[in-house]
Amino acid sequence: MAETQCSDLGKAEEILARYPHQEPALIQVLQDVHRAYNYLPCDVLERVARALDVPLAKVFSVATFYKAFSLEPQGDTIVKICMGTACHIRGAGQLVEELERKLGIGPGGTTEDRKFTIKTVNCVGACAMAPVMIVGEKYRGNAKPARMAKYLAEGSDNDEN
Amino acid sequence: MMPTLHINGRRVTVAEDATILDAARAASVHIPTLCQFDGLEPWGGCRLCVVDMSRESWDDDWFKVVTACNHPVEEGMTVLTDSERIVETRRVVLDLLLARCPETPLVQRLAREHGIEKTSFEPNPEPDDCILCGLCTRVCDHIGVSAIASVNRGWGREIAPPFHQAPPDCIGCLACAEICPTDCIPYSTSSSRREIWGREFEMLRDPKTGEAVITKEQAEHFARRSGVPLAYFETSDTSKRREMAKTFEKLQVVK
Amino acid sequence: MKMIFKVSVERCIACGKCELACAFAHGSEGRPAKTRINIHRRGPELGTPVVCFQCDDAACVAVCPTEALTRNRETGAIDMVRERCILCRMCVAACPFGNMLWDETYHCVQKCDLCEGDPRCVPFCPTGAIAWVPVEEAARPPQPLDREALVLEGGV
Amino acid sequence: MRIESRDQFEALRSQAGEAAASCEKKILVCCGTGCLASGAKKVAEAFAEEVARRSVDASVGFMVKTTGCHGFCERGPLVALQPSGILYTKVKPAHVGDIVEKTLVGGEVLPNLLYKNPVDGERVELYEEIPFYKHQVRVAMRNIGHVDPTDILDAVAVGAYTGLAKALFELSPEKVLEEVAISGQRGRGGAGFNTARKWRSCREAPGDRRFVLCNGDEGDPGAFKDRSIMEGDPHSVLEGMIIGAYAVGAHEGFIYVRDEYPLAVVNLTIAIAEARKYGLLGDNIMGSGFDFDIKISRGGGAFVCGESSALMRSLEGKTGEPRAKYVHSTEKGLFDLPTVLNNVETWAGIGAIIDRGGAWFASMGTEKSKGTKAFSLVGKVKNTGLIELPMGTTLRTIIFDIGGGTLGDRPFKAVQTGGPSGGCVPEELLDLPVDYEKLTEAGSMMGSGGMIVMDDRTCMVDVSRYFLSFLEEESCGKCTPCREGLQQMLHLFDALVEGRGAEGDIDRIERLARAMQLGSLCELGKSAPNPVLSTLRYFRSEYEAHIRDKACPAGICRELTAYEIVEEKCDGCHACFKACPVDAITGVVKEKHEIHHDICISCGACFDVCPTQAIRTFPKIELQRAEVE
Repeated sequence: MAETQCSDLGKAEEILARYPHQEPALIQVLQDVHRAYNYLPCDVLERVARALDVPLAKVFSVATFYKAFSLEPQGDTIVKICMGTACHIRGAGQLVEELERKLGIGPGGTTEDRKFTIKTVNCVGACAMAPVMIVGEKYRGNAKPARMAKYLAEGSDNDEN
Repeated sequence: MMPTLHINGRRVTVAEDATILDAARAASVHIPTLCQFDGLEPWGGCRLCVVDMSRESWDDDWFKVVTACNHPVEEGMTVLTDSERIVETRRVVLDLLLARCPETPLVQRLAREHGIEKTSFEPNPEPDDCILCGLCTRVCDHIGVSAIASVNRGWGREIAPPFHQAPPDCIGCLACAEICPTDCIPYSTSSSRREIWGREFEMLRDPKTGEAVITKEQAEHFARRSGVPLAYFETSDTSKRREMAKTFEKLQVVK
Repeated sequence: MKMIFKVSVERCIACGKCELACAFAHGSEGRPAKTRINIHRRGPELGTPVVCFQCDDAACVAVCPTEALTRNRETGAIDMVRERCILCRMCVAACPFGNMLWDETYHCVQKCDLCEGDPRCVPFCPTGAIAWVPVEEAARPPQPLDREALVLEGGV
Repeated sequence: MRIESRDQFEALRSQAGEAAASCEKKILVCCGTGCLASGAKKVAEAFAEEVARRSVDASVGFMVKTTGCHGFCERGPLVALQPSGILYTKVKPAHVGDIVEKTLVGGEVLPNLLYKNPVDGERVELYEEIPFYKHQVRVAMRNIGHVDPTDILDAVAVGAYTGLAKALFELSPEKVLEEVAISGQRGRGGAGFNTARKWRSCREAPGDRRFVLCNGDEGDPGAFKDRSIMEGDPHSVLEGMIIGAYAVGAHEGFIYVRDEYPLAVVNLTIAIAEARKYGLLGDNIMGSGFDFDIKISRGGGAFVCGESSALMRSLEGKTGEPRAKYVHSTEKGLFDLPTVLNNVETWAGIGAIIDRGGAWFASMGTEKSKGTKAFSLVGKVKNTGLIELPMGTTLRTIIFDIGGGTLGDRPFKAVQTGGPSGGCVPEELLDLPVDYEKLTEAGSMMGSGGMIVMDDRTCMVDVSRYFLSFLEEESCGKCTPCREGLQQMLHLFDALVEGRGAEGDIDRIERLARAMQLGSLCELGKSAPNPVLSTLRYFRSEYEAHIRDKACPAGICRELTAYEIVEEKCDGCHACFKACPVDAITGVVKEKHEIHHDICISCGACFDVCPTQAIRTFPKIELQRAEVE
């Protein structure tokens, strides 16, 4: 059995109450769970599997197949670097490297203090402002490695570029 | 109506719901397969059974590459299993599999049969015996258990129980290990206990002889599924034969 | 014409010829362990031959998850399609009479297939304890033994 | 208010039209993802405050609307004024007071906020005169930028659901099919399958229950037209789907939206709720007796889910693995029932086709590719953004007339279309009229309309490697050629970009590419080699240079490239010094700077910032040779 965890299942119950208890709802439920818990805790997945009557192995399979899901707790702020083609040819790779230097973690990693998680994501469709990074909810267009410290410090707060 | 088609020039008539693979077998034309199993739905994952196919209504020289395992037959169809591009595609697929599983006897043998002794690609630094044919997960789904499934995607894909821990839904039936064409799912079994996927099972033992062929979980699952009384599973086949023999003898006495 | 096994228990002398015949009919090694007909030995020269009934409503067929067990319309036997068998051994456990056999050496399930409608064990039985007869004859009392015919047929 | 008849709908429409006309002056603030990122929200709030403040004296009637993407994302935040048609670019909250005071009240144009044509430096006042917009013909994107996507009445006022009313009350389902057939519209998701033929096949499939799906899983990197349509005019998508459902006889629909498009999900959710409220969706639509409802399903983040069978599996709550089936999804699709799946742009065009007639749509475009097509023009081009043009427009028009040419007027090298399934079209084919067939002939693909412009500072081997690594991460791993093939292809390309390429590698790449094309299960694997094969076709010498000379002609591949400062050109501005992430550059202001090769990681940051083009690349191997000597 999965190692014992004691997540607050209340949030999961609320989410489950919003959906029909059938397999097609699985991905939608997992997305809401991910948003509520900031990752997919094992015990919540077990609860979801039971509620939707989907084998646990299938739930785990879905949870590991889609990029939107993480089975590890995420940092408070998620820094996403767009890896779209336009961003690639306009230097997204340099943004990733600068982040690695600044935070000491690579894509997919979370800082020890759980403040930041770096994720590389597929094209976010903001190609006109390539390269793009998203700090929390804040989109940073024409992002420059030299401004990385500022981006990280301001998080989602500042609306100006 | 039973469709008639040509495979490598051989004429063959098969049942309407047959696949190209069925037809090829009927025509004694060998098509290699890895992920195909008669008792399961075709999956089309290994791509070893690719063939060239042309429909009656198409231009003579127009062929499409399809997988034989799941493509339905059609009246007037022409199938080639040995065209140059098919042979080459199959060779590359085997070459790729050999790179993934350089030490796996089955893959080595198939590759050798297609003239490949050594992979031309970069061999897997961590040789693996799993060819990701999906037979184990499909058989597990088929019997209604789904204790294991594919995990991750792409190159990182693997077959595993949930959270890589002893699978709670597993019934220890060993079907996954038995069906595995490269025997890469380890297990151990005796009349007292069985172990697979890191989970231990107690066997359903005959109270008299101590013999056992299935686990308790397996008996319960199949009794539920098939409607066969659970009591049927509780005695071993030798005990049951003995009981039957005794019944026969009694019949004799009555007479 | 529907044929069935007719077993006359009182005639069985537990000689084991049927088992050997079966083993030879299903593989050249003739391992007695590989036989699909079994004699339950209850004393010197006393036995009861036990073989698959090819049940109408068979438990083995009911539990098989891959439809690997199917009725052969010609012989009436429940045939095992090896290509479909996933070796889950449920049929072995389910058969109420113990006639589905797990073959550890060959790692497969064995069962009586009625030798394509002509069971090879029958002609080898020296006492006529097992016979292969039309279903309507089965109810009649056993015929006296025709020893010569037996010797000729079985080639003993 | 629920619409229960066509008359009621017409009444609603004229009422909405009057309401829209009653307000003389409108301020349209673009709130697409691009402009929001540049701070459009604060601009919109500032306008709202300003207008509220002024409406106290009630002498002027202004209305502030937040709209979907105008397409000209690079110049955002964009503010369009109606009815004057003035477009202000890069508007900051600080400009708001001036815009209201001087332009709206005083009628004075603020030149600083106008678009400056990068070609001639002229300021352009009006929206439709900006070259970026001048060439466009918008069908699928007809209302984007003009309507508030969260206000259904705003959409109805400009004609939303008119096509639906016509279909439901004037046309039989068969007639709708015929009209779509006349339009000749083909799927805008990339493969270009005839829409009407797809619908007919579904309509004729046996069974009572069928589905209509919208593919909003726009995964091609560099494409964002579907995002803009869903965000900016969700009602056009809903209208198209309802008409499609009516034509094929479906009562249930799903819109599958990428998880990366949160705003699209929000706006679609609002649109669906509003449409239901007005009786334009749900049971007995407009009182016609036709029932149809739509649910939104958010994808989990997997490119392969853009593939139809994988998308359907994902909708079923499963992993997005394509199914190997030789039965069309129009017969056995979602839950094995007849299903029509079309792309967002395809659906968005349907309402207009029914409203204005198939012949109108067919009058645009080329012989085999009718109508207009949306593209996202991005990469190393001056004007980046979203455009919609008649099929058959040449690449030259798109890149140079609309896009204004390459950034910094560097030499144009190629344009990548069709995303990871497409290819690179070189300079010699710039006069190629863009349609499905022509792009395929050129070794590329229409795909979902991404056009990524590349200049001489783009290495084609690197670009191919980029797509391979993208696909390698996105392959579902079900079939051998795609899973193992991409992995091995990536190994080969890693060797090329790192200077470990060997003679015969190109043959190896081509052999593997061919097997993947023929042997893979789904379109992702089958088309995965396209970027490789198209660059090999047009830029083979670049591959050869990587292998034989261990050099990257574009000066991009790091292991092969070194940087140095050309003394005569350096004016000592110190920009490179600041940009260098590893302190490999030394020098004081107004003096010549120097790059230290032992520290330099060849990232090119200095190259990009140097205002005098004083930084030059050369093959790293020359450094090693010099050392040996």
